[in-house]
Amino acid sequence: MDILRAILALPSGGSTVADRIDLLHGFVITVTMLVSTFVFVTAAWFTARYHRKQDDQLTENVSATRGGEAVLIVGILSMFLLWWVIGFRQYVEVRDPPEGSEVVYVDAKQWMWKFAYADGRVSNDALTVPVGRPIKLVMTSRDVIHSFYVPGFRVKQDVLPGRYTTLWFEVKEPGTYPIWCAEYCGVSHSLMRGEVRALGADDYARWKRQGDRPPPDADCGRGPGSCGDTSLVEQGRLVAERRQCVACHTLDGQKHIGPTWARLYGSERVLADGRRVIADEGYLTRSMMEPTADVVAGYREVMPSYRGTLTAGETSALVELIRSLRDAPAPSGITLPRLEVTAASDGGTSP
Amino acid sequence: MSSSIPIRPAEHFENLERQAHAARLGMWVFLATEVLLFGAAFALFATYQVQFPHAFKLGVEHNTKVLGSLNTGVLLLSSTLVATGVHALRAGHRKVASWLVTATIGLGLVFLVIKGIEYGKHFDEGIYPGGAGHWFAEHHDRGLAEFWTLYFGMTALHAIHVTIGACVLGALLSSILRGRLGQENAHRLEVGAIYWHLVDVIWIFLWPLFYLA
Amino acid sequence: MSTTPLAPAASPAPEASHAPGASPRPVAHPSYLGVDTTLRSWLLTTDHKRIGVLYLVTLLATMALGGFFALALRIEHLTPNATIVSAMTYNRMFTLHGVIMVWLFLIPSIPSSFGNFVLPMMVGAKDVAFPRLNLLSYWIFVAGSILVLLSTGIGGIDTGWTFYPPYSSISATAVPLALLGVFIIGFSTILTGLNFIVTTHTMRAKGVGWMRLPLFVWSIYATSIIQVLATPVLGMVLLFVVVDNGLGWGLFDPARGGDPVLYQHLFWFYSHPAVYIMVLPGMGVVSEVVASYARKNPFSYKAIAYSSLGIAFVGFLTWGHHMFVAGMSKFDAGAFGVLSMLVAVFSAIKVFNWTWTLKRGAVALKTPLLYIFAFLFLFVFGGMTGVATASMSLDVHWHDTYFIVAHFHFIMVGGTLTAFLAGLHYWFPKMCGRMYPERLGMLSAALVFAGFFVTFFPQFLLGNAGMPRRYFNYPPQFQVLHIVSTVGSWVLAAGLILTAFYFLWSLRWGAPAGPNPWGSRSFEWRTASPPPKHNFRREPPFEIDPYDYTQPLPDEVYQ
Amino acid sequence: MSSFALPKTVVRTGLALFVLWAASFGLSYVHLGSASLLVALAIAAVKAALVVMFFMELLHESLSMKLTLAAAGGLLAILIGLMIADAATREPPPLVPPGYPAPDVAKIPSR
Repeated sequence: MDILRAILALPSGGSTVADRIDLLHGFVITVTMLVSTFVFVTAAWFTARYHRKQDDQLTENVSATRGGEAVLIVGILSMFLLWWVIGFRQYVEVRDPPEGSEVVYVDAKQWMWKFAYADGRVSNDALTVPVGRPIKLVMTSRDVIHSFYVPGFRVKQDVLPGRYTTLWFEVKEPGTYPIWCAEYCGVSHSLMRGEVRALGADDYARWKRQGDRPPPDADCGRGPGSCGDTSLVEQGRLVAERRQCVACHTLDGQKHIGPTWARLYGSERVLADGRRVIADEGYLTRSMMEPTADVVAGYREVMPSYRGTLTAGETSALVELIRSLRDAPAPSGITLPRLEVTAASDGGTSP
Repeated sequence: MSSSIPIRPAEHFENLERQAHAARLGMWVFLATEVLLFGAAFALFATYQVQFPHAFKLGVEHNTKVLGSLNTGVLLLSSTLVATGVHALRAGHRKVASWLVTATIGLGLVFLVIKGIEYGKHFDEGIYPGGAGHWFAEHHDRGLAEFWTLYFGMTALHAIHVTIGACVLGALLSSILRGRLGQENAHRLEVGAIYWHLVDVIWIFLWPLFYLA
Repeated sequence: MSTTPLAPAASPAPEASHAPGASPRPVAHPSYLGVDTTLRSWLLTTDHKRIGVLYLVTLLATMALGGFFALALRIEHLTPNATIVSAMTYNRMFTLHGVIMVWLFLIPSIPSSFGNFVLPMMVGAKDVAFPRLNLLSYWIFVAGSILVLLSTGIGGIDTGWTFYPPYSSISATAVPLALLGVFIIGFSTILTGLNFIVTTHTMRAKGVGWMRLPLFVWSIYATSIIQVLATPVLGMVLLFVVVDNGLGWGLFDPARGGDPVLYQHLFWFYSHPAVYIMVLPGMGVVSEVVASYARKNPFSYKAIAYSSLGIAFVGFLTWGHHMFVAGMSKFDAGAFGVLSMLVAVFSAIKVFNWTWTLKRGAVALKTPLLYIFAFLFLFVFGGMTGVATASMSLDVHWHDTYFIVAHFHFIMVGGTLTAFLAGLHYWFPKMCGRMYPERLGMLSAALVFAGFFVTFFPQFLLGNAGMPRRYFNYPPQFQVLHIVSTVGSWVLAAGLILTAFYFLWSLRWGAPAGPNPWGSRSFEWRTASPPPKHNFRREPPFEIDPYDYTQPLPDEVYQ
Repeated sequence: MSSFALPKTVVRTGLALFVLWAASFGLSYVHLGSASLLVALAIAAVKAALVVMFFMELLHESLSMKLTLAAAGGLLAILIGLMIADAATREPPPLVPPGYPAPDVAKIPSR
């Protein structure tokens, strides 16, 4: 199985359905390679064997036999139908959530994933699930069509506005698995990413108690400077990427979904309702926790609340980052967003 | 009766008969595309009707049944007249044919006028395509906007077809009057009439969907 | 856009009779190129051959433009983040690449150029049934293309070539203009298809029965059926998106009860058969080229002819396999899955028939046949991966990833483009009366094949690894495969540029071809090259079958 | 020049069309429930068939034209059939606890 996956460049199979789907994958692709090579080699062989010897050479008529044609048709059709039978059974299995699945509600919007758990907790872009239990996602979209895709699980489902669609999976091994949006949804489509954090029983129980605290080494090894000596600003950058702040806010002064962070700190902000405020620490923190309270004029109320999502440390790191940008150079004209993103982890890396 | 110019097949055709066959087949193939063009809208209508039966019933009941039905009658009559006109031209009665075609065009205009009156009525009531207008402030059923959008879209497209059909018949009428179109090449009027009939057939289906059921 | 490149096509007026094989009599009738050489006579021509040439020149220009966008996209992916353009520009570029390649090049590619040029000759007619409609269709195509290109100037369009609402309903880019352009091009497609259907039915010369039509005619006929019946559905649904975006009618707006999935149904009802609009004519070219260079009758004429019709009809029943994860019901998904399996059988029949046609033939390996070998390998691979995606659970993983991108490029580029190039080499002597340089042809065919394979094979692996399509930023672990793919695209471009150069060279300096350089039996070769205005100078002898290689063709047919 | 005799087929077809027109109009006042749409469509189909057969004279045309119309009609039936089948066989919407946002999206802002 691992060899097959290595040859086909498939990510390791994190869900219970992955192994069977990959077996069908291997079967189908092997036949495909064999048939196309066979056709090519046969054509080359005929060309060499029956090479034209003189310019005005004539040939006899040769025609197919009816029996031969029938065998060909029946043979090919039964092969294809076999694939369909296996594929359809697996498809139904992937579409039908088992009874008693744990339900998580998914709300997609440009360009983030929002998860609401049965116990009332919410999180953005990180879906925490236990290993070994079927999870059913009930999904809808706020704006356009998105598609919830976890390559490591071999599952995908479009997320439609105005409707619920469902998807389910059961994770086999603890680890993090990237979530990608697979349906084109606008300018930052390729940044609409998240991850599934599959936890073992103990870790999951601890998460249930303590919430979405980043693991102690979460900031380490992701950029220049290691855990100990990473400055608060540097940490802020990492948090801004991990929490997908940069999907809407730029660091270099360009206008995007949300206001830029460059030269934001200390400036006077004109709000949608006409009030004016100074962007100090309090304002910045409030905007993270209650984004709709002080919407800046010219922007839409699209930012979700990060209350309960950002830890106190993360919040202060973000504020420190924004403060460090107060003297950033002026933006060079109006260009569209250029967001630098570092590695999202590969499918199914074990912790 | 005006004198006729001798009518010959086009350069690349062997004879007139073959050219007439080609023209009719061409028109039928074109009608097939028209069927699919409207068919796409019918498919949308059918699927939304299955999804929102209640809203669609409400929309139909609100529509003006009498005007729609009158319009159906107008089109049926026009179809009968133009079919008679084709027979007349084939039998060599240019004058009769020209009068019948004129009447057909007239009925087409009557249809457009009645349709215009209906549109005016809807706009007065505050019904606009896309669920805009004050009528939708009082009627909230999910699917109503879709009903009226499809109504305006499909009937407007049909009205455009009526207009095109009337123009085609107008051109043919002028050919008859100038003596370019007669018994020998009556297939040209036939082809134009077939188009007019198709416009009629489409309305035959629009009528029950938007006014009756 | 369309007028300037005409000069090279119009300039040579080669004398067919100088060819060594033909009888050395002076030319009594000028060729279709020589009858009238003013620009006006070209732009307002009703001669199907000239219209074919007009299309060919226009389509080569649009292909170059689409190819330019493709190269830019590949260069952008050299690094995981911004390389040469911004995300917004990238989104506009991949949309335009798709729109241009699909509607401005692939859909009309073979039918409108080669179909127009050779189909009337293949049925023994002087022209198509409605020559003026044919000219109108060309100008409608030009008008639609100009609209689409204008939309680039005023903000482009960033929805992807599939225009899915609700995104296309709210996108602030020039959606209405571009969609109207596509809508207008649709009319051109319909009129061309209509013309070919009626021509095939009513213009066949005496002795050319249905079962004696060259197989290219069958494939174009089947294509025309799809064009005529599928295109109006696209037109309707695009109109609704235009009013959605432009006037806010909101037919697919979920807030008003609209259902975006219905758009996808109607869109794919056209766009899946459209795949066969693109590839069926290519199959027709393969049938002609294989028979001509193997100098043998097709292994089973009827199987190839009827499978074209089979593809045309069953192709209409499979649109839902683009929507397995779109929120369609399981019942519909299963039905579309099994119906998709049927259509592949027809293609398989064709592939085996072409291969076995070579058996016991007298095969001469020329450039067109080389392209056909590329076609066979790439099309089979692309087609089989298509069947694989109809194996439904696999599609759940592959949908909207680079696997799909690779799959349809194997069909569209590996299939249609190689067949188009094969046809271009095969019919170039017929169109211009001159030969292309054979060795350069072979070299560029090898370059195109290698370049294509290196470009798109890595994309299968990218898709397996989960890389979604239409991604501007991508995770760095994919970079190696992306770089390989980009390098491949340069090789492919080099092959195509080389081809362009030697064709331009051959227009003036190519060796005179003679009426039938390949010794083909097909009807379009039974006249001078280039042909006279009315195709055949006398009633051509159609009593010898177009695939009968058991007897020599009498010399009189060329007079 | 003899006087023009009305073609009998056309007149009869026209009369039949008007009879069916009146019948359809009358039936719309009878409450047939969900069957009323089907009845109305069936009558419409008969009327359309009459127009196609006798006015458009498809009855006397060659096979190619009959096949053309049949192909168009057949494909349309398949399109409508499979689209309705999708809408009718989708899973019912899942039960969602109160408090969780309903799937009604905000009205898409016009530009």
